[in-house]
Amino acid sequence: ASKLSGKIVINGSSALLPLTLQAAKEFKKANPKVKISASAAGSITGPQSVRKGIADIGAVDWDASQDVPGFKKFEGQVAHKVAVIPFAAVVNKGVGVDNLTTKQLQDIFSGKVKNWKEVGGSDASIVVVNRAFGSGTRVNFQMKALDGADFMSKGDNYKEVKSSGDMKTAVETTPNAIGYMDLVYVTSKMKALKINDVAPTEANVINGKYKVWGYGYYMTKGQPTGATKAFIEYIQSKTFQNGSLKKLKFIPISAMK
Amino acid sequence: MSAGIQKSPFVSSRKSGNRLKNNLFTGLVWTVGICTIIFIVGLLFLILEKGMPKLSLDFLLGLPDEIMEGGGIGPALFNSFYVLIISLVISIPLGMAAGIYLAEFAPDNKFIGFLRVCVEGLASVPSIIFGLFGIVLFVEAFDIGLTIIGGAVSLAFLNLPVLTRVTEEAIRAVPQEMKHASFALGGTHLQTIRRVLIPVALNGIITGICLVAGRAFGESAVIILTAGVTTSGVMWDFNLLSPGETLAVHLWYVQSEAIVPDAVEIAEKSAAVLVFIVLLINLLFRIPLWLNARKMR
Amino acid sequence: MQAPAHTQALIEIDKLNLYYGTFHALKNVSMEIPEKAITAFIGPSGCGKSTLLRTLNRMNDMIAGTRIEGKIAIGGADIYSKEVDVETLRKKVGMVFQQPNPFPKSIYDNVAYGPRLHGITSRKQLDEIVETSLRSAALWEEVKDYLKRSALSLSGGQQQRLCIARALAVEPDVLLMDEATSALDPISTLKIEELAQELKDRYTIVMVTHNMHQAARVSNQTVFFLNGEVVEYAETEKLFSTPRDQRTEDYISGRFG
Amino acid sequence: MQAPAHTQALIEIDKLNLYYGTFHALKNVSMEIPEKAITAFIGPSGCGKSTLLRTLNRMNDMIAGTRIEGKIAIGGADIYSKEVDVETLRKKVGMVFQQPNPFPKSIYDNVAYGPRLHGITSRKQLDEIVETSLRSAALWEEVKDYLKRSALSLSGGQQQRLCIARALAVEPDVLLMDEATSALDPISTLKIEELAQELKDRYTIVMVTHNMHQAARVSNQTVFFLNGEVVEYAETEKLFSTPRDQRTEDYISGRFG
Amino acid sequence: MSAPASAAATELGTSLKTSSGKTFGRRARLAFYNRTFKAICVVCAVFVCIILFSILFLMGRTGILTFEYVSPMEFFFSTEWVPENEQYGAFVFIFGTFALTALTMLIAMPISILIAVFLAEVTPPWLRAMLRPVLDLLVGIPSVVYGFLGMTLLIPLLRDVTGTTMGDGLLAAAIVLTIMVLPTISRISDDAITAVPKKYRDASYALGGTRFQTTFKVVLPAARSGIMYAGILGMARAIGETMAVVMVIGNTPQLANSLLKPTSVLTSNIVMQIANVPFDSTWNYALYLMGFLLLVISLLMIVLIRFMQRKGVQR
Ligand SMILES: Nc1ncnc2c1ncn2[C@@H]1O[C@H](COP(=O)(O)OP(=O)(O)OP(=O)(O)O)[C@@H](O)[C@H]1O
Ligand SMILES: Nc1ncnc2c1ncn2[C@@H]1O[C@H](COP(=O)(O)OP(=O)(O)OP(=O)(O)O)[C@@H](O)[C@H]1O
Ligand SMILES: [Mg+2]
Ligand SMILES: [Mg+2]
Ligand SMILES: O=P([O-])([O-])[O-]
Repeated sequence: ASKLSGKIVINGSSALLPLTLQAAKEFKKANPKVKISASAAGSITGPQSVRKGIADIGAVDWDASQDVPGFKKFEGQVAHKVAVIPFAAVVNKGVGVDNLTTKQLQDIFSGKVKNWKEVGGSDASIVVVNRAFGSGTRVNFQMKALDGADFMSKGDNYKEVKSSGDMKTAVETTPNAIGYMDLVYVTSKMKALKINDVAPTEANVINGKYKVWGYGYYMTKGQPTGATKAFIEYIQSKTFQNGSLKKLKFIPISAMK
Repeated sequence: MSAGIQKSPFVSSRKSGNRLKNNLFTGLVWTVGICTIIFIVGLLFLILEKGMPKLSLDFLLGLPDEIMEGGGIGPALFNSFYVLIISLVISIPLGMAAGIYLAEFAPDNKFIGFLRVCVEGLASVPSIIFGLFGIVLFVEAFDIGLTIIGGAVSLAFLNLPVLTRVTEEAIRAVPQEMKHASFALGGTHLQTIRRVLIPVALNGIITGICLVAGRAFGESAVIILTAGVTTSGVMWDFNLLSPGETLAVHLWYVQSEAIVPDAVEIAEKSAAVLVFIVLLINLLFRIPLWLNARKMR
Repeated sequence: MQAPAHTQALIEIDKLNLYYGTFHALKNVSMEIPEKAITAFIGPSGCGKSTLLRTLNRMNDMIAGTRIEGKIAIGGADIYSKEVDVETLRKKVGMVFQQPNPFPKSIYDNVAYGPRLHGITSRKQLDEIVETSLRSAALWEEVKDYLKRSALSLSGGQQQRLCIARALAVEPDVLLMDEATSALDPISTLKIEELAQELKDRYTIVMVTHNMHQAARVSNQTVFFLNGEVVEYAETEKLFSTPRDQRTEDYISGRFG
Repeated sequence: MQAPAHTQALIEIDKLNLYYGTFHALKNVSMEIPEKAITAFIGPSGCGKSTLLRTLNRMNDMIAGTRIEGKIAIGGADIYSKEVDVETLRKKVGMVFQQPNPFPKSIYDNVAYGPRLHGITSRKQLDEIVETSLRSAALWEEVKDYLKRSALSLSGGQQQRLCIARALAVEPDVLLMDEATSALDPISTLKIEELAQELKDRYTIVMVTHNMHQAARVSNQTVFFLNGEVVEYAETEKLFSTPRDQRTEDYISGRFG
Repeated sequence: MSAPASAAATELGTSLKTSSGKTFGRRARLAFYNRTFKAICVVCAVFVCIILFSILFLMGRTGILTFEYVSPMEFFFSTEWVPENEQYGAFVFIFGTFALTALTMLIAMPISILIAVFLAEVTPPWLRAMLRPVLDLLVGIPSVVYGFLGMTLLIPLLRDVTGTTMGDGLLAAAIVLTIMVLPTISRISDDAITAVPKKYRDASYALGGTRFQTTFKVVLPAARSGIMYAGILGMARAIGETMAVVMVIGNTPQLANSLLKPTSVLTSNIVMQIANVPFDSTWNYALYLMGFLLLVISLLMIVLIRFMQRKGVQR
């Protein structure tokens, strides 16, 4: 075993939490003297906790050292890519639509189109399920699937959910619902839509046809040192990236050119 | 035989009115009661039915897994008990002492009345705010990170108001004569409280503790913020500074973010275990009451 | 044992046995209680006086584990038969308890409680009943200006008279009094005894008392109990002057025990 | 007014005034209560008998808004002085209440309660105290086989005797009884009266009673109260045979009120 | 006037004084314990207050900053909650909180009281002994489980019954909350009803009252203060519950003019957003202010209930 010791506190995105937990487990096996505690609330909590000094690593679904819609950049923080996360627009099984264009998605999520028949489906009101503001999934989906267009914020057939799990349950159980989530959460009880005729698959992400994906980042205050550095190196290592990370259905960063 | 009262004078002449209402009322109460029983049994069945049969010791004591099926809940389950016990050890004496103060020592003035309302108000503060308070206290001020002790203390704070008020009410409900009898025998206030007021009020206090313990066991928001969503990854870790994911948090995590293929099953099993344990806790706290009742035969 | 030759019997008790679980509290009790007269039950503590009293309006129905054998007839009707309406029975057979037990309501509402139970709602009628009953209970003069005050603010003696008024307000035929004066001072006691004397012209009264002077002063017929058995029952004068049983004599002369 | 020439005074009350808030409940009360004798307080309801009794063991400390002027000395010690230990006072000055108030514990635990308070833990010693006290209170024979049963399962009369036993168990010097026999049957009453007679060789007894016969039978000295004032106090025989005050005469001959 | 005291009397007199007697050690110890205990109780009560006021302070301190950027008028009365566009109207949530609490209590109180009556007055003792712990059990079911069941069972049911497209909204939230507060209210009311002296029931039955009449005219009024207190605790729980509400209320900042329309309340809005906004933003301050407001609202409701109760007693 290694002589490395210390304490690592990780906070931030809940979508990256499974990855963090798995990596922590493996890392601790090799470095038993290192204590790792992880929690998750929302992506923005990650860099904020790092800035406050209450976390060593802030997990976040976008590059928080740059400005993104709704969030300013965090000065003095370094972003480390740890995974590639594909996102998919999903609908309830009963919806007869398989494919939507970017324009149609924008219209649906901004509330302009209210009925499935307007986009080629049967005559039924569209139920839009959205993630709450601040979700990394939402930021990515907005930037990459909607080209930055705004979401609606009110409506009789509009609701927001708190987590990927809630999104999954809502889309599965609500007829005529549409939502979006990390590709890994898509189950057989819902339908992932093609966007502009491209299916959301790992292959399409890697070959560049499917655009709706983003990197997951670890933010640190300046360059990391000690145990934190070792942990980030471990998570970026080939062993982890091609092993557990793949098994968790994320895409290794090395796969992207 | 009496001439004043005719034959069978007690068969009501107003057959309809009162009797009917009474029967309707009795019927209604029974209906609501039975519906409640059916509802609770149904709910328990719903929760236990899916999870209970699949339970195994491996699951109860095993370590969780992020990738493979068959992960366990061992450390989380252990933490649940650990956190619950610590939080109760903190909140029961504190809450009871504060309740006793309000019931026995506090002067009867406006300020104390105001305080009482405040304590009730505090019971309505959402748990997430106690979580934020915990962060300010333990993560920021004491800088100990996400720990079992931080979670347990925050949880204790969450439960304090309810315990305080329940204790106060229970002690107030003890008849004055009991208190006077003890004082007249030369008992000090402390002796009277310890030997008469608390034993007589025990029923109410235990109700309060059961309500509070159940809530603490099922609480997630506070723990997520103050004790984290990880465990130290080993069984039987008594270190108070270890991260302290509890079973309820694990359930939340599995339900909302986990990627493991058997997430649904783990959630079902965890829920079953939680409910089952809360039942056990309830029974455990009632043992003193039963013993008490038995002694009185 | 033989019934005292007196007026007509209103209540006939025939071979009554009562068990609290396995405890045999009343043993083969038979007696006749005459109409429009005062019958006193005397006997040492725990001999079953209250128990017998409670069988007369079936208040013991509410004590779990009570079992009854034998027959009690009031006005010829078996009060334990199926067709008897317990509420009507209790309306006809009023009861006053040892401890004054007014409701935590106003004086008026206490007295009006019974009539309201039995369907009287007219304000005028209620006013009348309240006044008559309070007058009958010799309380009217003291409280007529405070009818809205809480009954709990009355003194013990007043409270007990209020309870009598409350019982009278439903116009019972029989009035049961269980040591109704034992918690009262001599003046209140005297008032209540006088009251009983007045009431017996209109009601049949059965009273339990510890006070032998009271029994001697007030009652027409006295029953002496011991360990759940009727030792002797006779006209009061006879019982106190020439008791037939040695135990009775011992008891009334205070040489008992 | 003049003190009866009697034995030595144990309790001296000097110009005592007591106020419940603004209500003047005891007015300038002075008297001496002799040692090892029975003093009876009589008077109509609400005249302040219980109030005065409670001042003797400072139970009125617990009633908010009570204010006291004047002096009470027991054995020469001013019981309202700073240096008096209230608990010791109450141990030495036992009290029995009008309403039986046993604890909801077993019979044994009720009697053992006081001794335990005062530090007796030896089982043997407690057993002994419990038996002696219950015998003294004429209850032993009835309950000796049920010592573990709840005190609440006893009849009212038995409960009161239990309370007397409980008071005796701490071996007080003075015993205050507030209408302690008003809930008892004549036999128990007689027993308690006999008991009081016996106890007065060792204890100083002060009893409030509604029953003038009782006062006449039992007490050595009688105090008659009216509206918070002492109207007359004298040796019992003298007070009942040749009352000096007209109001006393009215009261004891029942011509009062 | 005083006769010379006997030796025994003098001994009694001196033994009363703290500074004498052979039991002095024990008495002093007891007195010390007594004082210490009282001090401990005071300290604990003060401690509870400190927590209370620190939480108030924590929320108030951050919350008050909102008013540097937003006028109180806008915050309290505007229905526009679009923080991305600097619009911070919290009226929707305030209204929602009142509406949800009222609706919950409207459903929960009668049912809970009936259950309490069932437990305290009607059931045979063996069933009572079984039911009480089982009822307590409902408290221990984690809110996420309630939320999940609400999402997967209740909302589809509501959709089928009412024919709406979504089913999320006040009604769903109120039903879930009702189930969650049911045990609190009914168990504490149960204790209160059980504590009503038997003599009141005896008096009513002896006058020929039926059980219905006795329960409604005597027992419940006599237990009123305990039932009210149970209601307050239940209400407090309902106001403060978050995790389950968030899963069934829809979380859309629009005024709930229908029971079945997605809406949002103070608590749900706080949990949805507080982890997702920058620390030093007006948005964050506004959320803290909403937390503060929540406490103020529940205090107001409690005071109101107590006031109504007191008025009730005077009559
Ligand atoms: N609910 C009960 N369960 C069991 N035993 C009871 C119950 N009520 C009374 N008893 C017993 O039945 C006997 C008769 O009781 P009851 O109350 O009729 O006596 P009493 O003559 O009225 O006495 P007192 O003068 O003390 O009121 C007593 O021995 C008592 O212990
Ligand atoms: N706690 C109290 N607060 C205010 N007034 C009181 C209080 N206790 C008693 N009083 C009043 O003081 C007076 C004396 O009361 P006390 O109880 O001493 O009378 P008593 O002579 O014992 O009467 P009884 O024979 O009815 O017991 C009464 O007028 C009563 O109303
Ligand atoms: Mg009796
Ligand atoms: Mg008195
Ligand atoms: O990863 P999220 O921020 O979308 O939970």
